[in-house]
Amino acid sequence: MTEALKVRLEQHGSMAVIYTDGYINNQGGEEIARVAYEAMEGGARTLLLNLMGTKIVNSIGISILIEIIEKMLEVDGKLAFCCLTPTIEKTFNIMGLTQYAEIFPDEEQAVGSLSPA
Amino acid sequence: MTEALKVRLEQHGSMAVIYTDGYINNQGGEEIARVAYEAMEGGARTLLLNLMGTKIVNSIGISILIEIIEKMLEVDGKLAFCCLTPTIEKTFNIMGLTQYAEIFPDEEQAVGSLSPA
Amino acid sequence: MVDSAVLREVTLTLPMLPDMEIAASKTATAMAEYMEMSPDRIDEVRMAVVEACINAIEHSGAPDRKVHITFSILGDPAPERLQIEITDFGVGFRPASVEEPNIDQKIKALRKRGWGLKIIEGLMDQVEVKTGNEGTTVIMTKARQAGER
Amino acid sequence: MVDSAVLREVTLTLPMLPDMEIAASKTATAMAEYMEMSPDRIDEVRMAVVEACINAIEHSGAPDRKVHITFSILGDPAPERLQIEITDFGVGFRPASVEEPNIDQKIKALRKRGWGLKIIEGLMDQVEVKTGNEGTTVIMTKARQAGER
Ligand SMILES: Nc1ncnc2c1ncn2[C@@H]1O[C@H](COP(=O)(O)OP(=O)(O)O)[C@@H](O)[C@H]1O
Ligand SMILES: Nc1ncnc2c1ncn2[C@@H]1O[C@H](COP(=O)(O)OP(=O)(O)O)[C@@H](O)[C@H]1O
Repeated sequence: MTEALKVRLEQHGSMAVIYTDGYINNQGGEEIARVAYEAMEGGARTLLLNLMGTKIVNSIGISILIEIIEKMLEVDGKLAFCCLTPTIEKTFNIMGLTQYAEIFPDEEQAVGSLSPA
Repeated sequence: MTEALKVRLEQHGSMAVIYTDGYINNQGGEEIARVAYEAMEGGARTLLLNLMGTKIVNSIGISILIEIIEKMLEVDGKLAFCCLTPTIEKTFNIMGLTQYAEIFPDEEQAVGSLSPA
Repeated sequence: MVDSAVLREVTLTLPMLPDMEIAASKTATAMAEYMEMSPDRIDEVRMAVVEACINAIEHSGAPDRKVHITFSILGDPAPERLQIEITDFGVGFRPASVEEPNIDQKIKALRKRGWGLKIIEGLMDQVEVKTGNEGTTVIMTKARQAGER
Repeated sequence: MVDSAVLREVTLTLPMLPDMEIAASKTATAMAEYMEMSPDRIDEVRMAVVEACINAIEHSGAPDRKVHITFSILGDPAPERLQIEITDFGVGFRPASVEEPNIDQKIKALRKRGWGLKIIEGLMDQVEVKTGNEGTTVIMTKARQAGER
């Protein structure tokens, strides 16, 4: 129970944005991974995770996000985040995750910086 | 502790609107009463309590509101409420308070109905 | 009401100090959200919990100065009802001697208080009060959805 | 850190079941809001509490299947720090044998987990782990405001 994480995907060619809504725990992470791998199979090589609707994550959920980052790097793609709460951003910094996934304050800046020139 | 209720008064002649922000408990009720009696001394005879910023009340706080209603009735004035959460409105109904104090969905409707014609 | 299994039980112990009822109301919210109760019903539970805690804090005179609360999610197999037991080890009271409050009388009376139990009963689906000289327990339940019991 | 009085103590007992860490995080929020901690700091406490509960649920194997939490507001005379003790009566572990996680290694490793304790330490002001074969207690504190301790 506890409302399951909702995930929405928007794909534009090689760029995909995943919007989350809810708690990124074990199941939440798995759900994001499922959608992310779908996007990759559809050709996405740049994945933006917009966590605007997520106020809480746990380390199990984050581990699954690291898995997605690994898979993206394997295909020379990349994953980035935007719209993080200060605590989630701080947590990603504590983990050093920011070396492998850029963080943007909002979607506009993320898309501007990530789009192929 | 717990952030104290904030109360703001807007008085226009015999009509006064009191805005609350926070928990209406014992101290919160006392604070509303203080401001309400100030308004009455300043000539207010119609008092609108806009509870938009209040998500929780307790029965001690409500008892103090009943005291204000009594004082208003004594001077042939009246007290009304607007912008209640469904639970606060239900509670006022359970108590029968609505016989002595009208409830309006929003401030516009309250002012429209309460203003001297 | 059918008998049903206790799916989850959480206990909370609060000191009898001002505003501690808010901690109880937040824990109640967490339990109710877990079982996906609707927001309006959760809000009603919150208010009832606040009232029951305030009664224990104000009236019980319990020597341990603590309110003991058990939140139980009942249902079989899925969550159906939230049951909340609020216990104090205080002096107890005689529910039969508690006068039913009446607004027409209260509006003129010196003592305007006396609404807590009536509000709890109005907001919850079921309320039971067990009280004696070893203390008081208020057991209240609310179904996950209107119409269920 | 100066010694200071326990102003308020609240205890919470949770079953070791999925998502119950959220109940702990809500109770933590209530305590932190009571002492008027800033919203960002409250959020950090919430996340640390979630991690410590998950560890107890996942790793302790405690036979009572419960997580026991004590929230204490410390300060003298005004609230200064929130202390949270998360206890399980499980198997314990050897903190010295827990490898410090490293992102460069984790990004390629099969096991990507192992971040909980590091996150707790990064988000709280002080963290102490007491563990042995009678179980584990994580004691963590966070000051009401940055710069206080
Ligand atoms: N936990 C309790 N312990 C002792 N007495 C109680 C308790 N709860 C309620 N009472 C008694 O019942 C009366 C009615 O309670 P209530 O309806 O909540 O109104 P109020 O608290 O405003 O008096 C109280 O005044 C008190 O005498
Ligand atoms: N309460 C606990 N009881 C037993 N072992 C624990 C407990 N907390 C942590 N541990 C041990 O410490 C390790 C590291 O924990 P942590 O940093 O939270 O990462 P993770 O939980 O992802 O493994 C765990 O894998 C476990 O072996």
